[in-house]
Amino acid sequence: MEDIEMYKKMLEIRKFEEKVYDLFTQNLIPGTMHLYMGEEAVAVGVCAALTPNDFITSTHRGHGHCIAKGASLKKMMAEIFGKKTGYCKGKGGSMHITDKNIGMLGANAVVGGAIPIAVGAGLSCKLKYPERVTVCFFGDGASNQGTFHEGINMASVWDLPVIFVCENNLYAMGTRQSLVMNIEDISERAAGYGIPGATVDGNDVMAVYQEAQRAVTRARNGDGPTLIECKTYRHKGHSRFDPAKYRPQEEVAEWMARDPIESFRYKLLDKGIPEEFLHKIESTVETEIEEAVEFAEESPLPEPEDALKDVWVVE
Amino acid sequence: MEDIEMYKKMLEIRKFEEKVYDLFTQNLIPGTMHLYMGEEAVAVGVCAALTPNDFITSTHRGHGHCIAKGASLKKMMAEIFGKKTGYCKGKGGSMHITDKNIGMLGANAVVGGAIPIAVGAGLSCKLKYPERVTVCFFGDGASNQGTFHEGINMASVWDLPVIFVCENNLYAMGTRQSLVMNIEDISERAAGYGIPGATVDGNDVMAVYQEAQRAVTRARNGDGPTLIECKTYRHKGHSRFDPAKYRPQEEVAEWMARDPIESFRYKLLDKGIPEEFLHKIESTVETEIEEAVEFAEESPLPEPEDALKDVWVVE
Amino acid sequence: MREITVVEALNEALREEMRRDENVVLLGEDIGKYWQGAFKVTKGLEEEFGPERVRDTPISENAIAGCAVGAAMTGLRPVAEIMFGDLVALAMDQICNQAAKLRYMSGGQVSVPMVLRTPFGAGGSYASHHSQSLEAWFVHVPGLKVVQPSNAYDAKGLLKASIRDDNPVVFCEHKFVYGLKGTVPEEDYVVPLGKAHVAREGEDITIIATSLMVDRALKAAAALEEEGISCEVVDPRTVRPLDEEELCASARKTGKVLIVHEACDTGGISGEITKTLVRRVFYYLDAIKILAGKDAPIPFAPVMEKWVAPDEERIKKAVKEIVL
Amino acid sequence: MREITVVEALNEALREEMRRDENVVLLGEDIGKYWQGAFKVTKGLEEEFGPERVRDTPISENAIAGCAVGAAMTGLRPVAEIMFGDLVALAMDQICNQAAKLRYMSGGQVSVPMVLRTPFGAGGSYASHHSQSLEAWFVHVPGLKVVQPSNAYDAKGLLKASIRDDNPVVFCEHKFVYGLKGTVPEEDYVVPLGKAHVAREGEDITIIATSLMVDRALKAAAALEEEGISCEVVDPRTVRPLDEEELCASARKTGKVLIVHEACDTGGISGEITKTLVRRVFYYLDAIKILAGKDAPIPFAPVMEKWVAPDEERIKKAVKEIVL
Ligand SMILES: Cc1ncc(C[n+]2csc(CCOP(=O)(O)OP(=O)(O)O)c2C)c(N)n1
Ligand SMILES: Cc1ncc(C[n+]2csc(CCOP(=O)(O)OP(=O)(O)O)c2C)c(N)n1
Ligand SMILES: [Mg+2]
Ligand SMILES: [Mg+2]
Repeated sequence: MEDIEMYKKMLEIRKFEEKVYDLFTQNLIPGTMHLYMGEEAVAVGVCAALTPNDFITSTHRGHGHCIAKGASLKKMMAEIFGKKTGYCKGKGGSMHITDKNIGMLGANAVVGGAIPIAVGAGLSCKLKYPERVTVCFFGDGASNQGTFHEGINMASVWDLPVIFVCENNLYAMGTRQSLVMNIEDISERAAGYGIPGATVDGNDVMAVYQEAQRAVTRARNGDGPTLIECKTYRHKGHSRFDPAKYRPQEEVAEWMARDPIESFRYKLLDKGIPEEFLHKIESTVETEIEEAVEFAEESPLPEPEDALKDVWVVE
Repeated sequence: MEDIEMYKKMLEIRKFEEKVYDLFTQNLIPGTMHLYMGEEAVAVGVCAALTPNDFITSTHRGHGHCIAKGASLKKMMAEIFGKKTGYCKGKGGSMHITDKNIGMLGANAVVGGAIPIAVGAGLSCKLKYPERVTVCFFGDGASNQGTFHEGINMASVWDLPVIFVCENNLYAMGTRQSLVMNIEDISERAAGYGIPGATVDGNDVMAVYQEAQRAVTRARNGDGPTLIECKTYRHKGHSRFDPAKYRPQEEVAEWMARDPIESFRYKLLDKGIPEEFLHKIESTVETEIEEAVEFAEESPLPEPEDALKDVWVVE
Repeated sequence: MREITVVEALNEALREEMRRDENVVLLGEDIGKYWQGAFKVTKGLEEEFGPERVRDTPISENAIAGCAVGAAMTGLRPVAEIMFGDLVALAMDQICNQAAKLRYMSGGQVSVPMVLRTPFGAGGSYASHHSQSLEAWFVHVPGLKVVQPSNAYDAKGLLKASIRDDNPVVFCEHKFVYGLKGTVPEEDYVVPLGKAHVAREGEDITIIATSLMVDRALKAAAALEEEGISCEVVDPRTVRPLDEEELCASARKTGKVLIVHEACDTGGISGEITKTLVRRVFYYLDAIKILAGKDAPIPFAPVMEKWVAPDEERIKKAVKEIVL
Repeated sequence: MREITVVEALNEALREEMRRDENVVLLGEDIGKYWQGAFKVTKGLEEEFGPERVRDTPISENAIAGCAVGAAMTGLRPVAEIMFGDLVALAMDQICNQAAKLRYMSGGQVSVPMVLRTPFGAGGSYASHHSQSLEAWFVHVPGLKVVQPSNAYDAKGLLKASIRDDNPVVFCEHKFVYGLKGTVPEEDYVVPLGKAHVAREGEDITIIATSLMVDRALKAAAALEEEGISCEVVDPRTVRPLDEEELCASARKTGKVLIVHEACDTGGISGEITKTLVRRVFYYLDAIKILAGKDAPIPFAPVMEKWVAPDEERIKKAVKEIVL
């Protein structure tokens, strides 16, 4: 992926979520909402190292992963609105967006729940699609789940092409990392499974991209899984109206000053990309988001009885 | 504990199990049976560092832990026979022997199942009995369970006085360690939880004892948990009539030559303990075992309807 | 008497029991001072009792339950919270194989006085991983008690009884029962486990409803009264042990029964209740009807989500189908 | 026709499906060449298909199930083994929250064609952690199919049908059904999921029995025949979907029903079956009786263990209580 494309993807995530948040506070969107804002460099950096055929699994905070992997903003927005035209026909909502066609195996609202699923997708890669890899995104909180341990160990002993990407945003809801684990770098856990681990600045999209590329190359060469920890930070609260008062103001300020999109924008300008060009991208993105909202708003609601469809595969 | 006592305890385990195995092959004992023979130095070395008030949790292979912690051979034997006078009134059998009075919180037939339970007992120690510690025994196979990860992490962040003792006998049923994990020393996993880990010769009772003492001291001082891996080997198959053909003959021979009891006996003799003294211990143990069998044989069976008792605490 | 919400009632129960007995400790994800529990049930408790007794845990559901088991076996009386009921799926081994069976397997040597609290139920567009009602899983496990409060008075009294009970109790709170207000006395009281509550007396039909469905059944009953149909509404309160006497007495009295729960129909506790009635009062019954959640995971979109659970209208309709 | 055991029949089903479709892969603890499966169901399969398709796993039940889910979503057709049915408690999240719901939550985009095989049942003095029958947990989860074969012919045909089914299937094998012999054709066949089997025709009473209880019910029926009582024995074979038509037809014909399962009474599938009969044929029924496992964990000692499960004598007694 070109760096300009990465910039555009990060911006899509940011603008999409700003919009969604706005609609949400206006009560136009049901349920709850976990925003990815601030962590865009992780999803985009990692997915930049992937092909459309590669698989990813995601979390309750999945908008960024979807967009980075190439999901349609329209169908995402429609899903978040609970419309029939959404990715999941309104059945999944924000926490379950899935796009099988682009290898996005689903956001997943059980913390750590998708880790073994990613291992299984990795097994399919190994046995059926030797050119593909699977990326498994999960949080710092998820890394204390049994599934983390069982899943990574299994991928390790089977040399599966799975890249485990821990998005360490320092908190699980209101729980700071240091309250629930006695280590600083979650990548240290890789040694317990005999696989490489790396910690990277998760707000630096190029750093993430390079680390991901190394891991993807290993995986494609049959050398098994890698654990990459990306240190990052969420700009918003955990969900809905969480004001995130449990975070010290200086900490928030420090991380806000390291916005992954802004800093990458400076780099692009430094590199000589004309500002007008970036402006053009920015307004393209705005338009795409508006179109997505329009699509969602104009789309029909599901019928109540649709609730009974898609429970089983019916021959 | 005196070294002579350790010798006697190891011998009790060995002779108890030889007897049980004998009875089992004569079809006098129902169910299945996981023998601890060959691993005696682990249970005895660890329990030698404990007081009667300390807690332990155990596994499906629990005879050694029970005896080392001071359980009654009679009540154990009666339980294995399925008699009313057994520790569990015939409800538990070999895999669930419990003696609350000596802090033996139960053998447990879910592999890894007792790990979080030990963490809970450690929490009680911390809050109620600051002088006590909890030891959690489990196998190499169990260390791939989610409970291992979740439990040790929790004990670590709460600085609980729990000593995690991994009995690495190189196999989980027919599965060699290298087939299911990509590391050599399971103690390496300790680093992922920010706690000390150590690997020790599990066939050397004094080495185990010393390592356990260090860990127990740390725990009693409020310095939190330790993971101790004891490398050992089972003399028999996994269970029942398993001939254990999956193990290379040379490997078996090598380990049989390192019998923890025999080698400790040599050490005692070297130290100047008179052989007659050891003979006396040996015959005392034989008598105790015979008495246990007699007790079990003469004990009554439970009534069928006893099956409905002890399900709930009834006021 | 003062009116408080179910959340407040539960909070009071925890607070008072913690004051009464220093062995009562709480553990769960984000239950401490930073978040106060996902639904604020543990509000202010870390502040009062400190971090040793109100313990924020890692996200490790099976270890949370298992730690409670081990603590309960050794002298504490832990109340563990699983943040959403759907996630009990991760803790089934510790709840059902360990907590429920350790007393039995040890021949009665140990007891496991723990409570596992968890919010069940749909209604907030939380979708399929945060909305189920899974009480039926626990009802099938000997050694457990299973509680489902439907109002503030019961919530407080039942939680206190559960904490004082020497058995492991799965305490199922409904997210949309949390906000219901009711009168709750200031003084200490318990609601004994295993006793149903006749929430409304009536003659024509017995509605056996659980959890949030009690509220809906009462509303339906009030509306039906105006149409001349007299409904008795019985709330089992504990679904294990089930108060067979009370349920059968009411069924026998009216001869007609409607069972209402939010959990999926197939395999839900309506089966067990039906079986109980058939066993004990079969020949007194004219009709039994079941109105339960649709046989689907809980969907996200409100228009579908609302449709899968029984509501007042459907309850009224079902009653009329039986009575008229 | 040749007679083979249920274990052999299951082994053949796996072997033939693996030959037929290279996407079929097996995973589980000790299923490979070193141990061949705790009950030898996977005997010789690693030898024939190699370690890539017959995978010994670490002891990680939730990851075994979850790996199967992910593999099934992406083109394989995994058959995962959980070594003992009690240990499904560790894998409930992946089976019930993931496998069962992923199709639904994705709006039908994905399917999860996996089979989770596991041996249930008491009888070997394996005690409370290795003896339960937990099919009722899965019956309550929309999105799953649940199968319980009772004989060799069905075992083979149902396992093949399960592997070819595009839905997640929980395949419950009984440890003491494993050794039962029956005639099994050499040629390929499937037994469709969702179709009950009238294992014996009769007039006076319908015995609905599952798994090992079918064998006991048939023996009881044969003995009762001599006493002049004619029993129809119906084996649902799949408890979800339940063949309501067949069950109701038989119940309607005889007017008397005895439901027999080994799982604990309270919360067991007898409730769901009772509910189905009450819903559909209430007015045709003279009597429904349930004979299920006692409400206790499974004890170790044979004298108690034998007593907790329904046996031939108890079935006969129950039939007589209804019929005479
Ligand atoms: C198994 C499980 N436990 C608890 C929850 C409730 N919950 C949702 S998100 C969350 C925090 C997750 O933290 P982390 O993994 O760090 O991801 P982040 O939200 O920071 O991206 C919790 C506890 C859940 N959904 N699943
Ligand atoms: C959770 C669980 N999975 C599988 C089993 C079946 N099983 C009993 S013992 C055992 C092997 C355990 O190996 P390890 O932990 O190394 O202990 P060891 O038997 O070597 O002492 C297995 C797989 C079980 N009892 N529990
Ligand atoms: Mg986080
Ligand atoms: Mg081992």
